[in-house]
Amino acid sequence: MTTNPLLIFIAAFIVNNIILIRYLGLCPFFGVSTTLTTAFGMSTACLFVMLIATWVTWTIYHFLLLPLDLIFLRTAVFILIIATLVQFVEIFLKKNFKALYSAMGIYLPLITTNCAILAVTFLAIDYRFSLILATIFALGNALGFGLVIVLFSAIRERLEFAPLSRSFKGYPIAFIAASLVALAFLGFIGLFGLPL
Amino acid sequence: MSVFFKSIITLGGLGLCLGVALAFIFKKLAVAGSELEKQIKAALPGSNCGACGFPGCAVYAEKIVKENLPINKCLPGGKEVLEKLGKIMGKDLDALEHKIAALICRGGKDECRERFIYDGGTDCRQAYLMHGGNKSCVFGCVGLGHCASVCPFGAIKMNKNRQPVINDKKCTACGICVKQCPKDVLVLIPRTKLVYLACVSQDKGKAVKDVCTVGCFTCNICIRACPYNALTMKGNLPVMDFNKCTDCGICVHRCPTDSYLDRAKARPYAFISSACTGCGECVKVCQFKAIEGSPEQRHKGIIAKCIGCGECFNACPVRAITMAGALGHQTRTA
Amino acid sequence: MRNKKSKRLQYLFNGIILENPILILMIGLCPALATSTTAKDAFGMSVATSFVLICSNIVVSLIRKFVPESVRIPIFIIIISTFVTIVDYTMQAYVPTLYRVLGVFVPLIVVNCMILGRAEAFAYQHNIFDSFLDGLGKAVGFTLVLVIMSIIREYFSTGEIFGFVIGPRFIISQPMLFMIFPPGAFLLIGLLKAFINKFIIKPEPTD
Amino acid sequence: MKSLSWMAISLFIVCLIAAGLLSRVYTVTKIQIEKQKQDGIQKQLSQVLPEAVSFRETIDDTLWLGFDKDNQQIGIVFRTAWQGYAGPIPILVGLGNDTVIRKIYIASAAEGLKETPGLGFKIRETSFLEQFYNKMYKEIQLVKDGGTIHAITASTISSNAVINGIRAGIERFQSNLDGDTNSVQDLQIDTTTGATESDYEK
Repeated sequence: MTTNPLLIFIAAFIVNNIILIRYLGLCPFFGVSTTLTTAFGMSTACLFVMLIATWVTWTIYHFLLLPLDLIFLRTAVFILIIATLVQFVEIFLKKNFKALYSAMGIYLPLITTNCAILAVTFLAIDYRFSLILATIFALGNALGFGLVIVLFSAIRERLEFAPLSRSFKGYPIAFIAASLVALAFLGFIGLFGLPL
Repeated sequence: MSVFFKSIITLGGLGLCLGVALAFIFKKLAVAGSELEKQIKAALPGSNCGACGFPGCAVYAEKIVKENLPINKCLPGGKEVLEKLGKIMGKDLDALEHKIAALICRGGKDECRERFIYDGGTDCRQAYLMHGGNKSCVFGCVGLGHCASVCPFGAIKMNKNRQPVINDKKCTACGICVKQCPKDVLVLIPRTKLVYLACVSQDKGKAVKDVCTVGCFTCNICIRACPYNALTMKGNLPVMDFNKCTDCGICVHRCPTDSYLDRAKARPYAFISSACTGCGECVKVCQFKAIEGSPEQRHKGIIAKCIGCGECFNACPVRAITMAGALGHQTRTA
Repeated sequence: MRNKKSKRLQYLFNGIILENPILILMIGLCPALATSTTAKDAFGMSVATSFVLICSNIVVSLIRKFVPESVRIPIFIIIISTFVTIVDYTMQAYVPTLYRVLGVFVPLIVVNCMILGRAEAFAYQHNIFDSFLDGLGKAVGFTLVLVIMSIIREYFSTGEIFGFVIGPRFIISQPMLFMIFPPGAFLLIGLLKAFINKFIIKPEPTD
Repeated sequence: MKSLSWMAISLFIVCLIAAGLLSRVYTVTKIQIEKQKQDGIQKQLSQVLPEAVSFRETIDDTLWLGFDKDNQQIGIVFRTAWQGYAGPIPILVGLGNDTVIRKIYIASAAEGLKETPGLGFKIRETSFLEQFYNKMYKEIQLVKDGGTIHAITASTISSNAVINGIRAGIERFQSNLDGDTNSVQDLQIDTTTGATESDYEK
């Protein structure tokens, strides 16, 4: 992967968008994106957790697992950290930032099973990024996640009124709309020479 | 073997310190009575419908614990949830009047013609944007089924006449349809209330008559007919005082345009027993001439005409009349 | 005893159609779309996921009495990630080609919402045999949908199914690349969901 | 207090069991993975340079020297890559001492080939690869550039990538051939167009 931070950001943000191109984070994507406010709440929560998760897992991997040659523990350790991290963040927010918690608190338990977070931590390790590059990569992915979810929730709100046959209402039309949005995002391949 | 020990120490160590940290966090930040809150949350139906006015059962449970709110705000839960909460909170059960959603407009496709042909989005809120819908009665129900689509319990179905039909069993009075209806033609009435006025048109009598065959055009017959004077005219619509009204059903039958609706499944009829002394009190009281008989002779009720309003039952000095042949009415003595 | 037995069978069979994880419960979508480009990989992925799902269901229901309620999610996650790592490394050792194709999606089985979902929603309350049946049912349902999707997608994109050339001439010379890329996957699962809605009308869940 | 300490202990116990189990699995599968990786490479090398019996790796994972029975170096195998349509195309080339390509092998999708699926994979079909077998450096060119290679219709980018990859590889690693390397030295390589006026014809 390129090491130019701007290219990494754009690759993570648009070209290899984590939802539409890498198929990750679909469960929350279809679950939460019914209204704009929930979508926005979810994406801020994801941004928050993704950044912290990347920092913690990166340091643990490079200073604990790698020297001890315990790479096989990677999956277990990372997901354990993310799960407890989410509970910490939830309780921490509930205690200190009540307003923020009421806006985004209910999405935090959802995040533990969000494939996007764990995937970002894994990819940051697989691409052998330094900590700064890993942060930029996580930021790009989180914003990409947020962009697509917010953009898509606007579409879905409009879909509420579309005259549809009963069997297409709800998820089917959401999937087909997602397919069109994904088609649009495919156009970004090769932007600045970034591969798929 | 060293890999074995190394992995034990790392993962084990991590698990331990995370566990301790979690335990510490839980202890320090344990919300008082979180146990109680969890119990309440388990008792609530969990459908997060918002009828209690809070964005979800969890929040309502929290409010009950923290701000000691009354426990009967959960309408869909109905009695069982109320009892469960009562048990948990050990409070007395001041049951809130259980309500049900009701449509107060009878102007369907056949009764109320359309002002213009509307071919837009199939949602009442969209139709409402076009001059309040294509019904010639501006106040009436547009009939595009938004309430049906929004009802979380599937209690509302649209009938052929493009009017919502509310299923008593499924409706939990969560009030979402009432809030969502752009024309405000759905209201919550107490579940035990059988008779209600089904018209919201504030137009003058003549204007209502032009547009709708079942609209109330303020003829005042019902107000005069009501023996309990529970109806008073306000603006162009009679307003029913639910405390005075005994659901006798007289207004339903006396109303020339059937603007009133009767939710009773069946109505009884008056049966005059042999104890009748023929005093004729009941004949004076009966507004539907459903009792006949010569004075001092045993009178006889005409089942076809009798609407089961129970006025004769109340008026009879010798208690010779019994209301027969219907479900709940006998219990509703005056 | 009779309804107990039928209830058990119910756990098994409704996992396949009535409560199919992907099409009805809408969980476990990420691997379904990602790895269903070719039938071989899809089958490999679903076998791996099924193994993890069934084992974690069994173990979770095994220890459900000792797990304190407040810390149950981390414990479930450890159990699931253990099984995933086992699958991960056995695949790397014995089926390297399939492993390289599935790539990052093998470790991602651990966050497959279906497994944690079933563990928490079902295995945590039911005994071992029921959990096993439920896991089996959901696994078969998951595999079924994955294989169907991958057959369709592979057929249109390369004219082959499981590697055997079946497609008529025009498919091979002008393959439908749309099906390989993400838009095709989304479209296909949308159509499948509509098909399910049409024929297996499941009343909308109340909440 | 008991429930809280039990919370931490239960997590600790589960982690212990998981760690123990995983380390056992890891040690068992590690040997197998290593063996797998090794004979995977051996298989590819012998596939590309059939005459060689044994190989010696000189540059990590990019250059191997091939030896026959009596340990004479008879050729080299090198790995080169070129930017294709959707990503780098890794190619393994077997080159005899006489700078004639024996065979080439392109990594399949399983080995991470990121070409456009369907069209891009055509470069792996033997019909295309055969054009490169037993060819000299000079001949590795598109027909229109004076070589003998016909590009695949509708995937010119990938075909070009393969050709450029092989040419770059040969230019870089030919010094490792031990045969009469002097005849190779006086190749005047015009790097811009890649065309060369080698005096090979004599």
